[in-house]
Amino acid sequence: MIKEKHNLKVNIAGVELKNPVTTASGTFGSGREYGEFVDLNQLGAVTVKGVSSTPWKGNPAPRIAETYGGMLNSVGLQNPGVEEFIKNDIPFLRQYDTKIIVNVAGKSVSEYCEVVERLSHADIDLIELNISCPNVKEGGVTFGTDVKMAHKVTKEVKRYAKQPLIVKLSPNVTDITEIARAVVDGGADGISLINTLLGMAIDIHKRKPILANTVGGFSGPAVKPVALRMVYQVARAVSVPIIGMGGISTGEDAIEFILAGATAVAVGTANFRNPRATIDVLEGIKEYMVRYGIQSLDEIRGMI
Amino acid sequence: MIKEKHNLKVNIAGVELKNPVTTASGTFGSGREYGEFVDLNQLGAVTVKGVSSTPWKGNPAPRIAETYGGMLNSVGLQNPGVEEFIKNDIPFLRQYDTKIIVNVAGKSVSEYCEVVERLSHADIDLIELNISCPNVKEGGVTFGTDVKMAHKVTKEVKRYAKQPLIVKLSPNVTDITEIARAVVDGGADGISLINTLLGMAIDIHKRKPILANTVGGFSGPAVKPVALRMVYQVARAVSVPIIGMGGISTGEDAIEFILAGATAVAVGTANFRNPRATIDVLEGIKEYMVRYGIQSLDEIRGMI
Amino acid sequence: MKEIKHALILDNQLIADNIYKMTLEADGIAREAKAGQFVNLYCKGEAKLLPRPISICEIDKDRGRITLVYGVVGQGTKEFSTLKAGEKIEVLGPLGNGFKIDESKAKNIIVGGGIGTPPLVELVKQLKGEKEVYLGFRSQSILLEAFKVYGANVHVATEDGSEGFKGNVLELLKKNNAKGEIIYSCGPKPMLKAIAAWAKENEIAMQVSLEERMACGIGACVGCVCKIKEKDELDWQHKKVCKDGPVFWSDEVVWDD
Amino acid sequence: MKEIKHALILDNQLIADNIYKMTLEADGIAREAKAGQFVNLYCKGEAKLLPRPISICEIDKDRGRITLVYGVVGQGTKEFSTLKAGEKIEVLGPLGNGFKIDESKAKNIIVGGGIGTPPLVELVKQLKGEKEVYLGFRSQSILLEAFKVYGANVHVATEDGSEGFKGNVLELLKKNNAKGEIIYSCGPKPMLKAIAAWAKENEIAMQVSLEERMACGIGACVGCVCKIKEKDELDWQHKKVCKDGPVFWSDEVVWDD
Ligand SMILES: Cc1cc2nc3c(=O)[nH]c(=O)nc-3n(C[C@H](O)[C@H](O)[C@H](O)COP(=O)(O)OP(=O)(O)OC[C@H]3O[C@@H](n4cnc5c(N)ncnc54)[C@H](O)[C@@H]3O)c2cc1C
Ligand SMILES: Cc1cc2nc3c(=O)[nH]c(=O)nc-3n(C[C@H](O)[C@H](O)[C@H](O)COP(=O)(O)OP(=O)(O)OC[C@H]3O[C@@H](n4cnc5c(N)ncnc54)[C@H](O)[C@@H]3O)c2cc1C
Ligand SMILES: Cc1cc2nc3c(=O)[nH]c(=O)nc-3n(C[C@H](O)[C@H](O)[C@H](O)COP(=O)(O)O)c2cc1C
Ligand SMILES: Cc1cc2nc3c(=O)[nH]c(=O)nc-3n(C[C@H](O)[C@H](O)[C@H](O)COP(=O)(O)O)c2cc1C
Ligand code: FES
Ligand code: FES
Repeated sequence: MIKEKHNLKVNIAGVELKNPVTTASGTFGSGREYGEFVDLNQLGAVTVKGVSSTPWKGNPAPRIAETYGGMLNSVGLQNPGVEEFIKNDIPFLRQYDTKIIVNVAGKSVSEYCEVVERLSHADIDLIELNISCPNVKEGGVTFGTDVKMAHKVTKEVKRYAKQPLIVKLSPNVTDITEIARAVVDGGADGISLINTLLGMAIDIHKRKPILANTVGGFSGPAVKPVALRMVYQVARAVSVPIIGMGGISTGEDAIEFILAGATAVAVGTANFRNPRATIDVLEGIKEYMVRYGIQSLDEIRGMI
Repeated sequence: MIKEKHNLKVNIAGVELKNPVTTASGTFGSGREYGEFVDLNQLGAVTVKGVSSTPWKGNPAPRIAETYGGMLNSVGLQNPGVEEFIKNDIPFLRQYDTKIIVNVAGKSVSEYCEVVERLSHADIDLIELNISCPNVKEGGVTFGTDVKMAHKVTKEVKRYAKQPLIVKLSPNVTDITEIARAVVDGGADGISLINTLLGMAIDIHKRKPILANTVGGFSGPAVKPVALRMVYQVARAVSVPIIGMGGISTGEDAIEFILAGATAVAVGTANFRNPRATIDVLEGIKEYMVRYGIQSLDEIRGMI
Repeated sequence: MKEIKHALILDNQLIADNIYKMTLEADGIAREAKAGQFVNLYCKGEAKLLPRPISICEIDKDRGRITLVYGVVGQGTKEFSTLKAGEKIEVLGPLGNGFKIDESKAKNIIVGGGIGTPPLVELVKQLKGEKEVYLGFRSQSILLEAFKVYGANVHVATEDGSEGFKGNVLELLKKNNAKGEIIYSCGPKPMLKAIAAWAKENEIAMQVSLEERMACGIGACVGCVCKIKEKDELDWQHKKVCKDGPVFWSDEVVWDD
Repeated sequence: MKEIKHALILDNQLIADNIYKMTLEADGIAREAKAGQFVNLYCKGEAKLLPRPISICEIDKDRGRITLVYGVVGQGTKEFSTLKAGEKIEVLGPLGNGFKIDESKAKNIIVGGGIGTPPLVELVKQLKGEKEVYLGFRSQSILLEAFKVYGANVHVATEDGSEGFKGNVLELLKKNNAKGEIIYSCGPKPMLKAIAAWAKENEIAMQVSLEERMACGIGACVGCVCKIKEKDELDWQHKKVCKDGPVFWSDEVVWDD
């Protein structure tokens, strides 16, 4: 389908991805499960679920609720800790010709630093700092919704990161560009957005929230207009590369994000409906390039 | 269907609505068009489109884009001005046995005051102050996203309002409870939420935004989880009545909002898909009450 | 009370590349409809909330039927194209104001462009007098026979020259030195704008049917506006295409955007 | 590579109030499936993104078929109930681990509650030895004949007494002074919890099939967890119902929530 001359390569802070398609953290495990549905060699990168310094149990069940065109989750960053991750998942992923982006979770600046320090000696390509999970709150506000905190955590973590540092932003803010500038000032080499919106669903028969955690992170096709708007705004506010995500399930969706200014795109919730969503998105991007004779995505990136 | 003993009445700041169903401002005109599809006498209230002191032309077309389970609009508060409204629409609406809620738009504190002053002498029941339209910006920030501005405009306007004053909040904020408290401090007798999220959609073939205004207000079933979460948060933060809206298209949706703490509910985007949506929502609420033997919505309001 | 009708689909056939003709049993709509009005078609797909406005192509009042001709351009029209005779579709109409047929005019020019052609069929059917139909397409023509059946002289232009005159429809009008007392037109905005300028030059009154993205289709949302002059280009109002249009006089329209 | 299959629906019938039985032509799934495993059914409705996990009720390896029995409780199952034989449905499976059938046990107790009953049919079909099936329903029973066909003794309890014993299934187990070497169970959590306590008291090993709200169904999202003991009630891990379960030993499960 794709002719030689169509170049899908993209560059994120010095790391070259063979194509712009990666996975959204937390929706793809560490690639094992969906690796039975898609050839991981075909992905530009695999972004793994959030890892913390020690194992986290996450939130109680129910953790999942479906909403109109979207879903809520309150997983709460359950993970086996960075040591287990390095031991089990990196060797697995390194079998494939794809980049590894590791999403980092923490409850304090020092925990973030600890994990990043540990990862900086591991064989991974990019670090994605998750300062935006709505399901784990310390002091009532997440790092991602406060300009000063966002700046501070980025700056501290940056000292430990040997790989380029991407910071993942929360959409639950009044002005996303303010936060984006703060993390770039703090040393971020790239920005991922959006993490989930904060949402809620109620079981009217049981008369209680569906999620045990009451509120949860809202994702899926429903949120795409907000995600796209924020990518557009941030692309105009800073000059680091952006990994765009939020509701992407087709190649057309991905092209919208690239036109808005994203360098790469991540596929999240769409995997749950279609385990081959990542590949379908990639194929859709290629078709668009062929149809309009686009040689490189640089030609259209951010042209809106 | 509904037995005598089921009482649908709700009270908003001293104004009794025969039932909790109203229309979301801007989606129902002044009731004339949908009045050909539904009997306006059956609605608890009609909330009319935003009115300003002088006629506003609104934004250029295209003003509408469809998104997954939702839509964007950038109407930009086109309206014929408060005088025309008072002359043409109040007499029309007063033919019906329903309350009139007038949504007020403005570009400055003094314009808001001017409109409210004018309305306070008109035959209407409630004033809904729209400090949250994402499509008309003055100085880059809408009144609804800044705590101090939200407080100030409410306080000023309150001096002119002879009818109870409801303030309509924007969901595009980091902390909705902060804004809610600010407007209640300023004298708001009730709160409406949510206005539209800020969103965007791109035409990948023309490679430009679908809306002439680039970004627009995002509404419809897709946004319900955010709306419900905010109603829930605000209901816990303040004690004035809440008119809940955002994606309501069925009686079940409305019950979710009431369980989260809403006193009344407004049906917006759903009208476009189903011109009888308001009545369907009302019937759905009644069915739920009958099924569970609920005499008054007070029994379940805010019980989550 | 007005309501959305569940209309029976009598036929839904591909008539050209990506273009379908659908016939609906819709007695109430057929009874009231005028040439140039449109209907709202609603999607079953839950993600697609907004109605799709589609012009009425032909009205059969006797049998209570209407036909629609639509191009598959996105998700909604794609869904419509999969529907089979015997299934039902939700439809609301007729909506908007149709063409203002001026029976006093003996020589009518009718100009259609691409998928703007369909509503002109019913118009031509109802028009008295001479009917010169000019149609422009990218490559493939549609509905030529329908116009001929109703006694029109049909002239076709295609951009790639695969049929009729190679070029656009305005060039063809000029080449033929077309003459008439009134023009009725529907098509893409740049075409309408160009023809409107030509009509003005030649002092021919012209009606244009406009398109705009809609939400309600009934005048409630103020989504579908176009600029209509009060006095001149600078003194204009936003009017609703769905309710005040879709047909306007070309000299009322502010064309400059 | 694994993939979602478009399975042909051979049958989809109402078998009790709001309960349907669907038979699918699904050769690959039937070949691999074990009793107690489930499949993901996907909705056509665009608003409903997540798969619906439904247990495999019966497996027909010879003819490459599976049957599913599902209750209509929400939007997704409502959609499934409208599908007709001859249509297709997207299905992924078999998923999860089924029951661990212990052939060394001569006396099996099988306990089902409500819409948790279906996966026990295939289990009973495969079990050797004595099979005492205890089923609890609110009012209306399902699948009794299916169990009898496979040689089980079936005991029914209904809450309203409209069929069999009036009361819950635990009361019936106690009343009958049920004896067995192993219990296999599926049903609502409060029932499983109560039966598990009874099993512990009577020192009978017990397997339970759990339910939880799922997103992926394949172990990737960590959405569907339950608490499984490492050592004791306080030292537990969140395990995935979809991947590590849905069947667990009852004494592994932390029941206290
Ligand atoms: C008054 C009127 C009459 C029309 N008559 C016809 C006709 O007879 N035949 C025909 O093929 N087309 C007609 N159109 C255009 C037709 O409405 C669009 O092609 C159609 O809505 C596209 O829907 P979609 O779901 O396939 O596209 P999508 O792009 O998936 O639609 C997304 C949204 O954009 C809107 N939209 C997309 N393109 C247009 C457009 N060109 N005009 C208005 N809204 C659009 C859709 O209605 C929908 O709300 C008419 C439009 C108007 C306003
Ligand atoms: C392993 C497993 C096996 C199951 N086997 C059966 C079976 O054989 N027969 C049967 O009738 N039901 C079974 N269920 C329950 C079945 O999955 C739900 O009834 C169904 O998903 C409801 O979907 P809905 O769209 O009708 O409801 P909605 O309430 O509209 O669904 C909304 C969301 O909630 C989820 N959901 C709702 N109720 C449940 C539930 N009880 N368990 C898990 N998710 C739920 C849905 O999957 C969906 O994601 C099983 C559940 C699990 C986890
Ligand atoms: C089940 C689930 C788990 C998630 N876990 C994480 C996580 O561990 N770290 C993170 O940064 N984002 C996490 N996210 C957010 C996604 O990576 C992504 O930002 C968001 O879902 C929006 O994209 P989507 O709409 O394509 O899913 C999670 C999302 C889901 C649905
Ligand atoms: C076309 C359109 C016009 C609107 N105009 C107004 C307005 O004039 N004033 C206002 O306060 N809100 C306006 N809104 C916001 C709605 O009143 C409502 O808050 C929002 O759409 C969320 O509800 P929904 O999802 O049910 O539509 C408008 C919304 C739409 C879709
Ligand atoms: S589409 Fe709503 S006013 Fe025209
Ligand atoms: S449903 Fe995703 S891990 Fe079980």
